[in-house]
Order: sequence, then structure tokens, then C-alpha cells
Amino acid sequence: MMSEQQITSSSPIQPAKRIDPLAVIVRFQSLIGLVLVFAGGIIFSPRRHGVILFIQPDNIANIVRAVSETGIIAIGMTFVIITAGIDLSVGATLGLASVVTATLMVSGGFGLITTVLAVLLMGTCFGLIQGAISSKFRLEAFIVTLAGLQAARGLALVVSGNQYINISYGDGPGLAPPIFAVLGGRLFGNVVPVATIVFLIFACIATLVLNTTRFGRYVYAVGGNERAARISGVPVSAIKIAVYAITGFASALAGIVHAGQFNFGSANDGTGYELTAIAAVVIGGTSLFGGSGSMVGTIAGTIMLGALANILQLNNITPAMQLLATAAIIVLAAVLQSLVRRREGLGR
Amino acid sequence: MMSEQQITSSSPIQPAKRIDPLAVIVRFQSLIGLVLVFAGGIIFSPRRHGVILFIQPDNIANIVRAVSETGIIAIGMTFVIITAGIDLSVGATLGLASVVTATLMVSGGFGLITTVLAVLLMGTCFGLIQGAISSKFRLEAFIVTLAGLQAARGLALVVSGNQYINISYGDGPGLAPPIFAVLGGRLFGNVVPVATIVFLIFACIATLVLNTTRFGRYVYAVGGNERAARISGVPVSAIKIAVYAITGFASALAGIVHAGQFNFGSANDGTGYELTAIAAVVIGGTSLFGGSGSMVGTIAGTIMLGALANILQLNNITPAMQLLATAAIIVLAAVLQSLVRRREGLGR
Amino acid sequence: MNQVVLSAKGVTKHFGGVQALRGVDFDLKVGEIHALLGENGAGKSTLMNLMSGVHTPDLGEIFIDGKPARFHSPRDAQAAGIATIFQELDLVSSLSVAANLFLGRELVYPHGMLDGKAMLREARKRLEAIDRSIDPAQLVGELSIGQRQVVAIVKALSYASRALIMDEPTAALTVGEVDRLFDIMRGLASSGVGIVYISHRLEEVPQIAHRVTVMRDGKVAGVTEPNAPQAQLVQLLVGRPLNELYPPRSDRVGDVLLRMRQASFRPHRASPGWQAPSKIDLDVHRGEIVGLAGVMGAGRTELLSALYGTGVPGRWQGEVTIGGKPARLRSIAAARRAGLAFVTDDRRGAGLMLRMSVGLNLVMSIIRRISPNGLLSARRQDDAIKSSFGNFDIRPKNPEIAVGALSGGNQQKVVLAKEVLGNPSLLLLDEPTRGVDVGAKGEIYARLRKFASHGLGILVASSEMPELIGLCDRIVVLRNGCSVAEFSGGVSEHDVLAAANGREG
Amino acid sequence: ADPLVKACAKDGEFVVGFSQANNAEPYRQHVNDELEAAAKAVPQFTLQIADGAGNVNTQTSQVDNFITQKVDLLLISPFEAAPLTPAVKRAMDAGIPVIELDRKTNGEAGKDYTAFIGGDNYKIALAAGEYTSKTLLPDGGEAAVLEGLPSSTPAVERLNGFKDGVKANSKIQIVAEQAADWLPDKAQTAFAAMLQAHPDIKMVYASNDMMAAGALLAAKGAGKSVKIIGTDGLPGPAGGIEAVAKGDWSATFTYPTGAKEAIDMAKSILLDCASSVEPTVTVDTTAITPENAKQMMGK
Ligand SMILES: Nc1ncnc2c1ncn2[C@@H]1O[C@H](COP(=O)(O)OP(=O)(O)OP(=O)(O)O)[C@@H](O)[C@H]1O
Ligand SMILES: Nc1ncnc2c1ncn2[C@@H]1O[C@H](COP(=O)(O)OP(=O)(O)OP(=O)(O)O)[C@@H](O)[C@H]1O
Ligand SMILES: [Mg+2]
Ligand SMILES: [Mg+2]
Repeated sequence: MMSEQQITSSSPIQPAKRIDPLAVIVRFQSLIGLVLVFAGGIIFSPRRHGVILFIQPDNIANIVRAVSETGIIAIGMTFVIITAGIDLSVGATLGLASVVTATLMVSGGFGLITTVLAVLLMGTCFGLIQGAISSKFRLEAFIVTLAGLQAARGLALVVSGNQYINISYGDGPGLAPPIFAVLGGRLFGNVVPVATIVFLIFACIATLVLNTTRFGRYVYAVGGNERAARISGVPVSAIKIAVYAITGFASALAGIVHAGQFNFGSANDGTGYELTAIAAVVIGGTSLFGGSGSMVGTIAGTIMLGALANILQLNNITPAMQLLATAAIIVLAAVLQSLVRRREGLGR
Repeated sequence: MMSEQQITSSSPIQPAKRIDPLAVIVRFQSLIGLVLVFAGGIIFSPRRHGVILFIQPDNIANIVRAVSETGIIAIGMTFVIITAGIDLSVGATLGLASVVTATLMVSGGFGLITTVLAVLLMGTCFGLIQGAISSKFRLEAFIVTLAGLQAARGLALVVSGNQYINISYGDGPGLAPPIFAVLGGRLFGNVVPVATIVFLIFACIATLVLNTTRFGRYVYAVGGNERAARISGVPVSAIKIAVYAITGFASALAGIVHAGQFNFGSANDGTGYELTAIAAVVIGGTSLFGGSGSMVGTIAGTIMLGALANILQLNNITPAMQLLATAAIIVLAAVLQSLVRRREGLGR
Repeated sequence: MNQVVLSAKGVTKHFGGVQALRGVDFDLKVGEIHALLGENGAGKSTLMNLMSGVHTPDLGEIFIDGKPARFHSPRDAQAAGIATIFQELDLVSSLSVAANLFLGRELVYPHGMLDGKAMLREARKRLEAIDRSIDPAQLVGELSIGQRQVVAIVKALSYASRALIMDEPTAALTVGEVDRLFDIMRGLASSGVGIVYISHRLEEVPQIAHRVTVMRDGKVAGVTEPNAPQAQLVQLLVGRPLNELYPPRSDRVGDVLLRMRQASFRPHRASPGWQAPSKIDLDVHRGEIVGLAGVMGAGRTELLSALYGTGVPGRWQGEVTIGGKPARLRSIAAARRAGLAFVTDDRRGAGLMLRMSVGLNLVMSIIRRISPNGLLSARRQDDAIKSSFGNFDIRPKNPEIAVGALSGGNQQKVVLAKEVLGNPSLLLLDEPTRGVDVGAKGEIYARLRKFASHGLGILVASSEMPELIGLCDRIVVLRNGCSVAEFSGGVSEHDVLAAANGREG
Repeated sequence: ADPLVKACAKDGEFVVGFSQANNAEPYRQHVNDELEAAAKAVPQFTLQIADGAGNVNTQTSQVDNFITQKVDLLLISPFEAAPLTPAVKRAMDAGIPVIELDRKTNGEAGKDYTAFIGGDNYKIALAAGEYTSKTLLPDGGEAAVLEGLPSSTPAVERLNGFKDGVKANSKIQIVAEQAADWLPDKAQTAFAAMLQAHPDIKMVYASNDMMAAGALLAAKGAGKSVKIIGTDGLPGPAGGIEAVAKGDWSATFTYPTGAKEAIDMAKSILLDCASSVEPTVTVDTTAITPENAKQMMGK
């Protein structure tokens, strides 16, 4: 008896800190899928005169350009999903924003800055209204934003008069300020797409907001346990409304980038982006049940999906095989991440 | 003191049973949206020689025919959503099933019954595999079924050789059994569409299964509190796998109905059906967070969405206004249902 | 009476880096009520989880009737006649009471359909043995914590054929229900069922147990007789002698903080089962700890939650003042502005973010304070977390692990620590020590007393009569939502009970 | 003059990339089939097809990928014109000749892109409208339109073309106009509702064959015989040509793919070292009517 007692008191319950290689992997588990896809990309990349096409700066630029719009949206979506919400209206809001951008500049004669501010404001309000309806009447966000999707497409058709709107540049009525076209361009030796720069800047700001601000902490709290958050004095309704305002803002930003990249506004643009964005968020390790997730994961998930599509196309895989391969790799990446998570007992 | 004691013992804590008109509404709250849409339909219906077109048997038949495929899928989806899962692969599985149906009958020379059984089995297995992967590796169903969506479309492309496959009827090689065309027909005085009959029969069976069987009870338990279900001896993994097998079965059934109605199979058919089906389920009052919901609600939600589209089309509303009106009415119906729910303190 | 029905030999279990059990031997004899005691995190629940098939041991084995048993799921254990009441009351809140009672063993008609009527009938019959206030058709989500505990008990009782494991079944029960439960347990034991009984209420042990095993730090610290002196039990439990459990009462009491006179709460709409507070007369002064006593359903939880704004929506009538000013308690935000903080009795449902870390949970109510100008300050956060660990001895001392992985008692400490961090002036506590071990209880009492001596007012509802009597300066008794009597601290248990039950003292 | 492609050679090996707007539409699948068939006849060519999935962003990134792969010639059928203009310019800048099918990007043929081969959506719909007013409903009556995806180029152009075409006959009234997003199931539902609201509808113009097939099902369901005009003139058993031949529809107007012309042009650029090609090749529509349907079926 006595001896047992002594052993006990000399070994505190606190676990010994082992240096564990697994712990390192866990810390970066949201990046595992990305690393795997890049490794696969390098292995399976076609080569031309010994050059690995996949990791050519141009090709990397293509990948990150292609995902910049859905990436911007996915970043907004991360906030929503961490609160255990969902926003299906993002793609349609992108379409609406692209139409409004084009209309304001082409028909409205608005300048660059006023247009951008007006469209961002519109997107933010659109999200805000959805958040307010969902929060005030306690409706599932799924339903409210599904209605929002339809409303945004309807509004876009109204604004555009059922037409698509081309953006021409120049000085004068009916022409958009030429500087707007820079969104479709590339900088730094014509390599880095401007759309990607917008995406990365937005990603950095969002990462900071989520990780280092009071608001970010509230977002996690609301998703972690709404009742507990409310009892602890978290302004739950305000936070819930705010995250939809953020997705609205992000979608509008993506819409502006879209209009600038493609010189075009159409009510149909952005169809299906909601699923791609949600997929990027979830592949990045954010749970649809709320309370956990990371912005870095979302960024990794976004780029991973883009790199995957790229490597398949570089190899000229048939569409059928591309679909099958995408399916297989997404599941594989998810399984690996989950195995790592489980080994550390952090499983859901 | 003494008198109080008597009061106490004569008034047990159990709440008094009042007869409450509201309680009746609550009991049928999932039908409220449907009733509203029908009332609106009658009011706004175009008339011809004093006849209200909206409630003509022909028109009602058109409504229920139009929703029969998504309805069948929504019924399967209800099981999944009650377990707090989701299945995005349903539309693609419908496409796959329609292609396989056409191929088996036209190229494979299979008879009616063998074809139907083979396709249903295939759909069930497809769902089962997704359920098993998601359950075994503890992956979010969203990701697994998103991969499933791509896999099903990929398989359908492989099976069909990137073509849509026409079904011609007759006796001989390359022709399908003529009886299969009955799925596109109408019975009972050429009014009731056969597709609708399939939908309603499936709905009745599913309602019985969900409400009166042990399996149905387990479905609720798994979604309500997985841990509690597990420690009560509910075979949680089996139930989770089973519900995806059910959506797979339902999607295959819908695919067969689709092939029969349109006399062809195409890999792209059913695109976007997943959102429509989920919307029908959620409008019917089933929570995406699992544990609660009803089959009657899903059926009501399905028909409500169809009736809404129909009344807008009868009035030849422009696409833009149709989208806006649909959005408004969906939110309105959801708000009304939620107000009723809340009055009874059942709100989440 | 010497035949062993259920036993564990040398079982070891670890979760990630935490060693929960280190080679434990345990046995349960036929017809025996075997009390299992131990500090929070000692490994009691883990041991029971192994015997009921929730987890499998890393090393060692479980035996039934001397034969090795391999449980792959709780289903297997149940099939072997072992029923369990889990500490965390795992019930499905969206299903009815009856559906929960029969979950996994539904009654069906011969043709296979569920026999709902029979289940309702049978459920009502079984519930009546302990608590007739529960309607079997009600959703579990609408029940109070105490009522849920009854449901969990009844559920396990109904299929315990060989052994019954009860993990803190009485934590949310009041004396009446506990007595009825003990009667039932004695009946079961005499019919040959072995019962493992886990509790932190040491005074219950001599009443009910035949044998006592004490665990500490994942090992068995000793096996003794139930009527061993309490001091000896405590010594075994915490590894050191414990002096007085309750701190001395304060004699210096400040101004009145909360004052209620004929205060009634009018819900905006009728909510069946919700005992609206009415005609409450109550004062809490600065520096004072006031207790709320009452039987289950007397309305203690409702009074606290109506003050804090988390109950059903409604408004107060009559006089309610806080700090001398009429209180405007319309919302949680308003209550917090008035200096209130609330510790809920539903720690998993409304108290904790189970999948988030202990640290994040702790700072939840002071996010504003640790983020001056909107940016989180890691230093302030770490200071706050450190002070919580210091004040409440949360184990393991690692703020990184998910709070859901803590033992029940340690989870309770987190809920308590979190609200104290907010520096409230009036602390509303609902069952604050549910599931907390004696040693930790003593420390919590001491902390509460210390906070009070700094001018904090505390209003505490508890089902543990000794706790109320030992800790509180005054005790207000509620019955059917009304305040019916008031005692000063140190009163006899009998007097309080009599008032709570509506009998002359 | 210099050849358009320096590496041109009779016996070279060439990769031709085709960026298709959206494989999911049967018409586009038909384009792919014809291109594959035509390319197979040229042993020097390897044809790679990428599916833009109906999304200008995806299609842009696929053009970028073709540039990375340095294909020898790019064929593109842009989902929308303006959005793909910058991508086409990048290909041209990289020295890859671009032949556009179906839809022109902005700029000048021969300079901003090598050549355009295709039909004219407005014109074929105009022809359908004129056929309606002259041949199908000379005595007038109620007509309906099933539109494609609202605000997409072909939907807008075909709608306008048909409306302008029937203006020739003032006795024809368009009583209903609904979007069915190119899909047969939506078309069936929408046309069923139209027939409810307007039982006297005599004909329906469907902006593609798939919607015409849906309209036929709706008419059958309502027990009505309605004159149906499709668009695209797809071959094969489920296509418009056979439907006209069977007498199910009144007519369909082919929207030529230009596949054969495109591969021929690629041959002259890559194999024959052409220094210039015809910058704009318009391929005419053929009206498939009961008169010629049977003989067109074999083609
Ligand atoms: N699922 C789990 N994951 C990780 N750690 C766990 C898990 N379950 C228990 N533990 C750890 O195992 C140890 C023993 O916990 P256990 O729940 O058995 O304690 P207990 O004796 O029941 O305490 P209490 O009296 O507070 O309920 C604790 O340190 C706890 O944190
Ligand atoms: N119909 C209901 N709607 C909402 N909440 C309810 C309902 N019934 C019970 N509750 C909740 O249950 C708790 C009330 O518990 P109850 O008073 O019945 O039992 P108790 O907590 O054991 O005893 P005491 O009331 O003395 O604390 C409250 O938290 C209340 O919110
Ligand atoms: Mg425990
Ligand atoms: Mg209580």
C-alpha cells in the first residue's frame, strides 16, 4: 500500500512530453493532402526536354489563378462553416456581382473605386440579409441561402436584362476604366496572376482575423456550442449574421475579380462554385458540424483541388477517367488526414 | 403550510392536457407550406371559362409527375439526413442508373425484370460503398459523396462511351421490352402518371419503415445522439451504411423511372437533383443536424416545390421573376413553419 | 454470496498520452453492492467503460463468471446481462422517454412493427417506481437534468440481469429519489444482481454498500469495509488526511446585492413542465453564499435561469433589484451587464464546447477581456488559463486537450472555473459540484468562500443537502416555484427537508 | 510569306488540343464525335479534348494548360466569347494557331485568332421562325418558345432570331415563353404547364433538340398534337433528324459543327505549311423537314 502511494505521488497525472514525429504531422495535417497531390504531380507530370512541366512557374501560376475565385469564396465560407452554418448562395452572388460590376462601369459610367466599393457593399448586404433572416427566424441556413441563390440569380437577370454584358475598356461613355483589366493580368515578370494576389492577400487577412481577433474566437465559440457560447456572453446572433456578411463580401470580391479577369458579367457565372468552395473547406479539415477548422487548411484544400485538376489535364486523361481519379484522390487524401487525426485521439 | 400541501398533492407536476388548436397545426406543421402554396396557386391561377386551371386533375398530375424523380430521391435522402448525414451523389447516381438501364436493355439484351433488379442492386451497392467508406474511415459524408458524385458521372461516361443512349422499343436485338415505356405513361383514364405512382408507393413504404420499424427508430437515434445510440446497443455503423444504401437504391429507382420516361439514358442527367432533393427534405422540416424529421414532411416539401414552379409557369412569369418568387415563397413557408414550431417551444 | 460475477484482471488503458488505468484488478460478487470511489480522473469511469464494452483494454482481461469475455461493443456486454448507467447520461434528446427506455430493445408486434402503445405502457410502469412526474411520451430534450438521470437509471434497471454498473447515478437527484433508488438497488442485489456503485457522496456509502474499492491515479488504492470511518476513506481517496470540508462561514456581510420581493416570472407563453418562479422572497448580500433547496422540479433551475435570461422568454414582476437598482433582466447580455454569471447544471449541453480544448473553453466568458482593442492577447489568455488551473485543480494540467476527454468531475471544474474568470458580482450556481470528488469539493468550497470574502454574492442551487448546509450562510427553500422557508446555515437536514416536502418541521 | 507554324511538315507528329465548352450538352458531344472522326483520318494528328464544364474559368485554365503542354494547334469552342478572349490571346502569343468553332472571341479573325468556323445562332433561329410563319402556320395561331439557359449567348440569339422570323406573319401570336435551360426534363414540365394555360397552342419552338424531345413528351401526356421545331439537328436514334423522319416533330434546323472544316484547316496549317487560311468560314444551316429527313438520316 505504502509503496504504491509513493509511486503515485511521484508520477503526476500530467502526460510526459515526448518529442513525437507524429505530432509534427498532426500540426500540419491539413497540408498533407496538398503535399501528396504535389508529390504525385511531380511524379506523374509529363516532361518536355527533361523539364517537369507541372512545377514550371507558369504552370503553378495557372493552378493558383484557376482557383483564385473559388479560393476567395472558400475563405469566406470557412467562417460560416466554423459556426456550423452553410452558404449556398455564394456562386450566384458571384454572378450577381459580376453583372453589377459590368453594368455599373459600362452603363452606369461609374469609376473603378466607386464600382468596387458599391459591389462589395452590395455583396455584404446581400449576405447580411440572409444571415439576419436565418438568425431572426431560426431557419436552417441551408434553406435561406438556397433561396438566396435563386434570388441572386433572379436579380442578376433583372439587372442585366436577361443578357450577358461585355466590358470594353477605354475613356468615355460605355467604356470601363482600363486599369480594371489589370485583374486579368500577371505581374512580376508576367508570371504571378493578379487574381491570385487578390486571393492571397484576402487569405492572409482572413487568417489573421480568424486566429488573432476577438471576432475569430467568437466564430469558433458559436460553432463549438451555441448554447454555451450564449451563456458565456458571446453575441451569438451578431456573429452568425456577420459570417454571412463575410461570405457575401467574399463572393462580391470574387465577382469583381471574375468580371476583371473575363471582361464579362453574366447571371450564370459561378454556377456550382458553392460545392467547390465547400469541398475545399471540408478537405482542408474544417468540420461541417462546426467548432473546428483552419484557414490554412482551406487554402491548402483549394490549391489541392486545383493542382489535382491540372495534373490530370496535363496528362490528357479522358474526362471519364479524370472524374474517377479525382474521386479516388479526394477520398484518399481525406482518409490519410483522418488516420493521422485519429492516431492522436483527436477524432470527432 | 397545510393547505399548500393539499394543493401540491392535487396538482401533479405533469402538465395539464389542454385541447389546443395550435397543437393541431403543429402536428401538421410540415404540411403548412404545401397548403399555403396550394392556396396561393388557386388564388393566382389563370382561369379559362371560369375553370381554375391550377387544380385541374391534369395539372395536378403534371405537378406530381414533374417531381416524381426528385421525390423518390428525397425520400431516400430523408433517412440519410435524419442520421445527420448528407448524400451529394444522388443526381449522378440517377444519371449512372439511367445509362446502365438503357445499356442493359439495348446493348445487353436484358429483359425488363433482370434490368430493373440489376440496376437497383448496382445503385444500392454504390450507396453502400460510400456509406462504408465514410463510416469505416470516419470521413464527413459530404466529402465521400462528393467524390461519389464524380465517380458515378465518370462511370456513366465509361459505360455509355460518352454518348447518350436512346431506348427504342420492340422485340429483338437492340430493342427494349415495350412494357418499359409504361413508365412514361399515365393510368386511370390517362390521368395519373406511372412515375407518380412509383413515387407514391415508394413514399408509403418508406413512411412505414421510418415510423413503425426498429430500423426507423435506430435511424432517429443515430442522428439524435450517436454515442447514446451506440451504448444502447444500436448497430450504429450498420445503420449509417444502410441509409446510404437506401439513397443509392432510391437514386437507381429514380434513374429507371427517368430512363422510362425519357426513353434515353445520359451520364449528365440528374445534374443538380441533389440540391433539389435536399431542399425538399429540409423544407419538409427535417433538420440537417439530424435526429428529427418526417417522411410526410419530405413528401409535402417535394410537392410544394413542384406546385410552386407550376403556378409560376402557368402564369408565364419571366425566368428572373420566377427565381425571385421562388426564393421569397420558400423563405416565407419556412418562416411560417418555424413560427409555429417556436410557439410550441420546440424550437432549437 | 462469494461467487464473482464480473471481474477485471490487470487491465491497462491509455488515451493518447494519458494513462487512465495502470493494471487494475477489480471484482464484483453476486448480490453485492460494491462502491467504487476515487478522485476525479482516477479512472473509475474508464474501468466501467471497459466492463461495459465501450472501450477495450490495452492489456489485461475482463471476466464474466470466471470466463474471459471479449466485448466489442456495449451490445455484447448487454447481451451478457451487464447494464450500465453512464456518467454522461447519454440519451437521445429528440426521442421520447419511452423510445429512449427501449432503445436497442424495442417491443415489436409479431409482424415486426414497433409496438408503441406497449412501450408507453411499460415505460410508465417502470418510471413510476422512482418518479411519477415524467410523462413517457415527452421528448427527453424537454426534461430537466434530474429527470434525465431518472430516465437513465430506469433504462438500465430494466435489463440488468447479472450486473449493474452505476456511474454517479445520484449526482442530480434529491434525497427522496435517492431513497427510492436505494430501495430498488437493495431489491436487485437480493435477487442476485451485482451492482457497482460510483459516487462522490461519501455519506451514501455506509447506507448502501457492502464493500468499497478506492482508486487513485489509475490504480486500486485499497479495498475496505463500508463502515470504515469516513476519515479513513478520505485518506485512501486523496492520499492525505483532509481537514474540515467546509470553510468557516463569514461574519462580515456587505450590502444587499440581489433583492427579490414577491417576484414572479411570467413566461410569454405557457411551457408545460417549466416551473415558473413565483412569489420569491430572497436576498443575497455581498460576501454571502445563499443556498437554494428543494425537491426535484421545485424550480431552482428555473429561478436561476430566469434571472440570467436563459430560460423560456418572459418577464419579471414584483420587486427585483440588483445593487439597489431595479434589475432589467431581459437578456443574457443585460444580466451580464448587471454583473451576473451563471454555471449551468447541463455541462455537456450548455456548458462546454466538448471538442474544443480546455484552454479555449476556460477563456470563453472573458474573450472581451483577453482581446483589448479586438486583438487576442496570448499573454492575457495564458494568465487566465493559468489562474484557472491554479484555482480549480483541473487535471490533467494540460490546456491543450479536448475538454470532452476530461473525466466528468474535471469537466465540471472547467465549467465553474470559466464563469468565475469573468469577475462577476453575483454568481448563480446550479449544481456546481455535480460529480466532483471530496478533495476537489473542499477546494472549490474554499475558493467560493474566498471569492465571497472579496465581495462576491453567490446563489447556489444544489441537490446535495450536506453541501447546502455546510457551505451556505443562509438557505432558501423552494417548493412549486415559490420560496416557502428560509434557514440560516448549520440548520439540520431534517428541517430543510421538511420544508422542501411541505411537511411541518 | 512564312508558314503559320514553323515546325510544319508532311510527316510530322502533331498534337491538336480542343477546348470544348461543355461536354454535358448532347450537341457538344456530337461536335466531339465529329472532330474525333475527322482527326482519326489524319495519322499525323493526336487530338486531345478538354471539357470546360460550362465554366469560363475552367475553360480558361484548360487553355492555359494546353499552352503549358505546347500543343501545336488549338481548337476552341468558347463557352462565352469575351471571357475566353484573353486566353486565346495568350495562346496566339505563345505561337499556337487558334481555330475557333461555334463562337468567335473578340478581335479580328486572322490576327487575334487564326480563323473562325461555325454557324450563326441568330440565323438558324430566324430560318426556323420564317419556316413557321410560311409553312407551318400560314393561317396563324398560338405559338410557344422554350428558351435555353437565360442570358447565355445561344439562348439569347436563338430566342431573338425566332421572334424576328415569325414577325413575318402577324397572325402568329407567341403566348408563352419559358426557360428550360436546354434540359428535356425541365422542358417537359414547362411545356405541360404551357399547354394547361394555353390549350390552343399550335406549335412550339425549342432552342435545342433535347428540349424539343421534352416538349413532345408533354404534348403526348396532354393528349395533344402540337407542331414542334427543334434546333441542332442531332443525328442518331434520339436526335432531331430521326424525330422529324418519324413524324414526331415538324422540323429541326441543323447547327453545323464545322468539325470537318476545322480538321481540314489544321491539315493545311500543320501539314501543308499554309501561310494564311480563310479567316471566317460560315457553315450554313440545313432545314430538316419531313421532305428531306429520311435522306438526311444516313448522312
Ligand atoms: N475518451 C478519452 N479520451 C482521452 N482521455 C480520456 C478519455 N476518457 C478518459 N480519459 C482520461 O482518463 C483519465 C481517467 O478518466 P475517468 O473518466 O475514468 O475518471 P473518473 O474516475 O471517472 O473521474 P470522475 O470522478 O471525474 O468522473 C482522465 O485523465 C481522463 O482525462
Ligand atoms: N417544457 C420545457 N421547455 C423548456 N425547458 C424545460 C422544459 N421542461 C424543463 N425544462 C428545463 O428543465 C429545467 C428545469 O428542471 P426542473 O425544475 O424540472 O428539475 P430540477 O432541475 O431537477 O429541479 P429544480 O427545478 O429544483 O432545479 C430547466 O433548465 C428548464 O429549462
Ligand atoms: Mg467518471
Ligand atoms: Mg435543477
